[in-house]
Amino acid sequence: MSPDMRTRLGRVELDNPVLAASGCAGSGRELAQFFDIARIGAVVTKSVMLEPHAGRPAPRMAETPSGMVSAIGLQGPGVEVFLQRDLPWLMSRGGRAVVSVAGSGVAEYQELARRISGAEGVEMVEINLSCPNPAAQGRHFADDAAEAARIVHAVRSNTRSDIPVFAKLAPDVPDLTALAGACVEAHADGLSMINSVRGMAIDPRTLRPAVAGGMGGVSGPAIRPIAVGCVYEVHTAFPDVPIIGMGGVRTGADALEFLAAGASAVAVGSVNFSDPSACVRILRELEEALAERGVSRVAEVVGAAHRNGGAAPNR
Amino acid sequence: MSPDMRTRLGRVELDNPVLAASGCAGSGRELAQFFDIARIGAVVTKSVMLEPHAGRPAPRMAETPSGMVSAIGLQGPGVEVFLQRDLPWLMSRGGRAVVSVAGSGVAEYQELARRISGAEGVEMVEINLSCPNPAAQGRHFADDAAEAARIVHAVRSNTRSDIPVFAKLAPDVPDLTALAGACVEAHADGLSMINSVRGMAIDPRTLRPAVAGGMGGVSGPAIRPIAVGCVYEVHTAFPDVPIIGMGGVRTGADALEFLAAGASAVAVGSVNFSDPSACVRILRELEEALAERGVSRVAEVVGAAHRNGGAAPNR
Amino acid sequence: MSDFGPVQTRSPVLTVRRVDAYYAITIVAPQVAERFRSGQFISVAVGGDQSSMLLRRPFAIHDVKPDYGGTVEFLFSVRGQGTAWLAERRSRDLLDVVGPLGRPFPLPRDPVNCVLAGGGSGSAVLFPLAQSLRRRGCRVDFVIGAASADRVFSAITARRAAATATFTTDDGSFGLRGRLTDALGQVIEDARSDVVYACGPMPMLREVTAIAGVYGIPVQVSVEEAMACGTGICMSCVIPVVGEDGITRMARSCVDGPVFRGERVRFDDIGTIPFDALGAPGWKAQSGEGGVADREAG
Amino acid sequence: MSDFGPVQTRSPVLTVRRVDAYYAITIVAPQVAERFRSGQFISVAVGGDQSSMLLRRPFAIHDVKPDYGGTVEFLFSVRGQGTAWLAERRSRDLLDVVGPLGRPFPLPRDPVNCVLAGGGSGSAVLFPLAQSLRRRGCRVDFVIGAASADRVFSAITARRAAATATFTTDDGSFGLRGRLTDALGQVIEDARSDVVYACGPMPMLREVTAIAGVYGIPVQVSVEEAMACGTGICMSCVIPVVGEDGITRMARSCVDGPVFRGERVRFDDIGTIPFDALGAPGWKAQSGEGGVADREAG
Ligand SMILES: Cc1cc2nc3c(=O)[nH]c(=O)nc-3n(C[C@H](O)[C@H](O)[C@H](O)COP(=O)(O)OP(=O)(O)OC[C@H]3O[C@@H](n4cnc5c(N)ncnc54)[C@H](O)[C@@H]3O)c2cc1C
Ligand SMILES: Cc1cc2nc3c(=O)[nH]c(=O)nc-3n(C[C@H](O)[C@H](O)[C@H](O)COP(=O)(O)OP(=O)(O)OC[C@H]3O[C@@H](n4cnc5c(N)ncnc54)[C@H](O)[C@@H]3O)c2cc1C
Ligand SMILES: Cc1cc2nc3c(=O)[nH]c(=O)nc-3n(C[C@H](O)[C@H](O)[C@H](O)COP(=O)(O)O)c2cc1C
Ligand SMILES: Cc1cc2nc3c(=O)[nH]c(=O)nc-3n(C[C@H](O)[C@H](O)[C@H](O)COP(=O)(O)O)c2cc1C
Ligand code: FES
Ligand code: FES
Repeated sequence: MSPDMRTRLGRVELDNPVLAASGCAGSGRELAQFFDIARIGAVVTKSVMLEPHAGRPAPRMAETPSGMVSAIGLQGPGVEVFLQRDLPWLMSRGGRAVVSVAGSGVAEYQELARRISGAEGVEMVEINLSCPNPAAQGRHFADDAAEAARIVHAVRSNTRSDIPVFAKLAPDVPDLTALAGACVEAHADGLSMINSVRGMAIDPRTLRPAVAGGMGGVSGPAIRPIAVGCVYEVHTAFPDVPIIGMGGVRTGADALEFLAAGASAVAVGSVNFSDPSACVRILRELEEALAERGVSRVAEVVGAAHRNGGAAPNR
Repeated sequence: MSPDMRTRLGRVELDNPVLAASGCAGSGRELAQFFDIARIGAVVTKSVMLEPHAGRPAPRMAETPSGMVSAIGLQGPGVEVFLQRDLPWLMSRGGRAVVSVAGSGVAEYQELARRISGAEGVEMVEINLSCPNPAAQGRHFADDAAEAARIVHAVRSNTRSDIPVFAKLAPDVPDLTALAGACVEAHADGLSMINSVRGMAIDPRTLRPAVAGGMGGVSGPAIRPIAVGCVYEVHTAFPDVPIIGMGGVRTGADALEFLAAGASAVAVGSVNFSDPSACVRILRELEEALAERGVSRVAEVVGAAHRNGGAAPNR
Repeated sequence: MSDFGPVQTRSPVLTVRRVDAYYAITIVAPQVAERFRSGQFISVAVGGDQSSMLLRRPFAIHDVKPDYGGTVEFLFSVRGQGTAWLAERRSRDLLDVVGPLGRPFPLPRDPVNCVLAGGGSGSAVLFPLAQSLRRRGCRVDFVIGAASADRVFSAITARRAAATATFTTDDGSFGLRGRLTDALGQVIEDARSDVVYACGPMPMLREVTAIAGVYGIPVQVSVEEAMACGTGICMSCVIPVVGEDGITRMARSCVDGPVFRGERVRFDDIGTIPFDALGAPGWKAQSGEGGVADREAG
Repeated sequence: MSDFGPVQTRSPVLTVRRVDAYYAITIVAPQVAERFRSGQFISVAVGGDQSSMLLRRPFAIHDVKPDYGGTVEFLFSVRGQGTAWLAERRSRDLLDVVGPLGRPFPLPRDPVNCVLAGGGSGSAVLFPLAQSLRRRGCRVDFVIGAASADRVFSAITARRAAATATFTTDDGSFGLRGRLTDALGQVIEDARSDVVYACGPMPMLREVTAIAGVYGIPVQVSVEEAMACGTGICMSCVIPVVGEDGITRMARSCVDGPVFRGERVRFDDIGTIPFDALGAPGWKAQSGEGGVADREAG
């Protein structure tokens, strides 16, 4: 019997726990060439800003071992086009949208929340806190738990109450658990983690940074153990807060790792670049893995690594 | 013509910039089965403690994409055996020793420095700051810049002045540049970076953490972009402080990346596990890469990525 | 999902051939072959199931044939680890392929004179184009440039497929010594070319575009930007391109291209965000209309 | 570097054979073959040059032969991605191999009666041991256990190499139904065994050690711990072992083992740091002598 894959993220229940991660699914249209977008739990949209945004200069990415470094700089059409074009398209295909928002200050996040909350077809809002804070020399909002909390509060209080608001955290912050706690206190309904990890590649031919601007974000399977560790630690501290886990999910077994660490859903990021049908494949592999171990509801394995006490025995 | 590979780390000059990283070279004897240990720049010893240490329970490691998670827990024989057995052996083979020290408080580091500073054959001391601080619920000394500075100061002032003292930093600290600054102000002669990155693997068969104790350190090529980024940022802030760069060095091209980012030497860690002759291979590849680009002295490429301004052009 | 869009297949390798400095791999991929239009490319996963190389490698489709239900050939030179791995494939190995990707070359309605300019492996994409053009009754002239003789691409096929074929090499080891762009003007004059199609490195495309400008004829360029996804979802492959409305956008080479009208590409601003690009820092002040943004690139 | 220590080689694959549930790969590796003593293992890099699998995979050496200057055979079942990759190798492929690694089985000086107990693929290591023992005039008896008939290891060779060969399978599909340890006591009695050699999973080794204890005969066990390096540098493969001085140390399976005297292994404490182990938390108080620590494991 195939297991019950439904998963609960705050007030919302998704058909299954496999999502496409923000910035790694385009507008949904591109991936829809490879599979039926309605089959996955949800599509997290590229982070939307108020205005059109041209992003960072190229080169924007470089391959690294089992991963990549990228710096896209939130290129996007702005919220108006998003609401007129991308969101209705997703709805028309039966896709469920988690709308990721990015801003340059509390006011922008607040305004975005208002605009998005009024639109039809928004299942959830995800707050991208890894945006440069112009008031703090470009450090990310996530670097300052108090600032992050202000943004979460602003978005939460300007979003319809039936739409869960998740805060998306980066791993390289002064104190991840404290940041998570601040977001939860500011009434985030859940947490998404992790965003990419700061890093840099240098082109061995030119000896110059391979990505314009130098630093970028490392993503892909390489960061998976870092991501799983973050989810595990935050779930330990806040066992009742739902988590969308991500960072290098490539297979059903990887998804299972995140669920066991405490995530209620997973998001597939960079692996969509290398395998455009990854989301449905991972969903199938996860279903099979659960069926094999006789699990009837995916919810049963959420947090399993915390319950089974200690490490696996040596083989 | 083969390039001049000598590199300067504070008061010490090494024949070449390829070192074996702490904890990844055994006592030197094991690697000496595969190559002449005198051919590499230096061997950084497994971190030495005052007393014998049994380390952490097994399982102690798990493979992850392009890397591994490990938690060894500083198993070792203690400083006495080290000074009687391991250090003399290294000297007898013409190896140059960077002695890594680990302690559970300022007093232990201080005592270690005294004992080691008096021994013959110590080229440099490296302070492993990623040790649990019993006074701070097991958080690492590196998590607290003030505490780290106290340790650096204690070691520096108890070490012979002709022996450079390097502080080894972890990437996942509240503020890496601030930590580096605190160490430099406490008179560290240089910095080693990075130690492994906190992370976890979960065994998809048992759904339990794959390493006893749950969290471990991620190492190997997977973390290289994170490490290169750290070196680049710290070199930007402290261009005159010599750095030993490490984190996933696997090839001569990788070594070159670290040098370009600002390291004066590199250390090879986990890759020694998969390729026991890696250090000499990497040295050869680096020499060839430098010769190919007509570089006559390795020192010329140190920090090159900062000088060439901006990113590589799009191909 | 769609009959026109790209597909992902596990395709058996039919042959791997060495051609001078290049390798030619032919795979059996009926769905790709059937959808293909000239100018499109495929992306190939490299290194096997447990590869540390996360990203696919893009290659122009050099030829499609009806054999075995449909085969696709691509050519490449070994550049790094991914192409080194590809060069070691043998027949019957499976390749994970996505394609056909990208906007194809627009074809002229009338039987006009076309000059096709290819630099290095960039020539690959021009051969199926030449076929399509000839099927429409167009005259085709080739100008092919390379570093040296062994990098000149399919000289014989080029001669066969075209009215004239001109070759240049940097070292003079084959054809004229010099760059492709040194010869292009003369060919345009002699052949009375009406349109230029070009593929190759960015600096070459810029020069080709300038030359076409001198002769007042349109030029279609196919760019080879580094691509993480090839499917339009990552936004890593952008270059500044002027839209029909005169507004510059950061366009994705993989889906908005790789074929662009040469005059539209802001070659001098590649690697920057031009100050007047849609959404550039400070851009906000300039805009006003709501509809404009609707047509942006991604 | 040394004539006795391990070497690292790029060895061509001679043959890949399928044997029931196992694969057998023979490589040409003269330097490994020449140094080999029974009980030792090799470690093999998996996944090719750009593999995401950082670590080597350890395998017992099952056979060495003088052909082609020296060949080495190892057997394995597909367990995960590394062994899956190995199973796809073909002859002439190159494998990056390090070996021989580990402490070999100590051999008796006199021609005594030896019982060799192997569980699953753990039997592999016992075949060259049987040869060495017989060369010294020892009597050899085999007890081989497995989950099912297709996992019973080289039954014919075992019969040929030994005075008796007893087989057990969990499902009774071959030999006796039950576990190897159910049969071992009887064999020891019948063969009047003087010593036990065993290799297999940890719980089996524990039981074999207990049985040998009942009969008052020594037992050598070969353990299969997860190993990151196999060369003694990483300290990931430790188990608690009692030294000659009565002190427990965390010993490295790869260089202090994989062969240990069964009675010395603290099977019940595997996965822990026993409170009385050298350097365990709180250990300091107990020690005093300076020389003690000198013989610790690493
Ligand atoms: C649309 C398109 C069509 C192409 N067609 C061909 C072709 O027909 N024949 C051919 O030989 N080459 C072609 N290329 C270039 C080819 O994709 C690269 O040579 C190849 O990706 C190099 O991979 P590597 O692993 O060997 O090199 P590495 O340098 O190790 O690759 C590292 C990364 O850089 C990227 N990269 C490296 N060089 C290039 C490049 N020149 N262009 C784009 N990305 C690059 C790789 O894709 C990879 O992500 C094309 C590129 C594009 C974008
Ligand atoms: C000294 C020694 C001798 C061995 N001899 C044999 C042999 O002759 N035949 C044989 O079939 N197997 C043998 N094994 C076990 C063999 O090494 C594993 O089956 C193999 O490493 C699995 O690799 P994988 O990538 O397929 O599995 P995965 O589970 O994907 O491997 C992941 C990681 O776990 C490790 N690992 C997984 N299973 C084991 C295991 N059972 N023991 C140790 N490490 C493991 C791998 O080495 C790798 O680091 C031996 C192990 C040791 C330590
Ligand atoms: C090219 C690229 C673009 C991204 N854009 C966004 C974004 O707009 N908003 C966001 O919250 N995260 C963004 N991310 C982060 C991913 O959503 C994800 O958190 C991260 O990449 C880790 O997952 P992965 O390893 O599976 O890619 C982006 C990542 C990549 C690689
Ligand atoms: C098994 C293992 C043991 C280590 N032991 C130590 C140690 O004792 N002291 C120390 O400073 N670093 C230790 N390290 C960290 C390495 O020296 C190095 O900083 C880190 O692994 C990153 O380099 P790599 O990616 O090349 O392995 C250890 C790493 C590993 C994997
Ligand atoms: S390569 Fe990803 S959008 Fe073009
Ligand atoms: S496997 Fe590294 S010490 Fe044994």
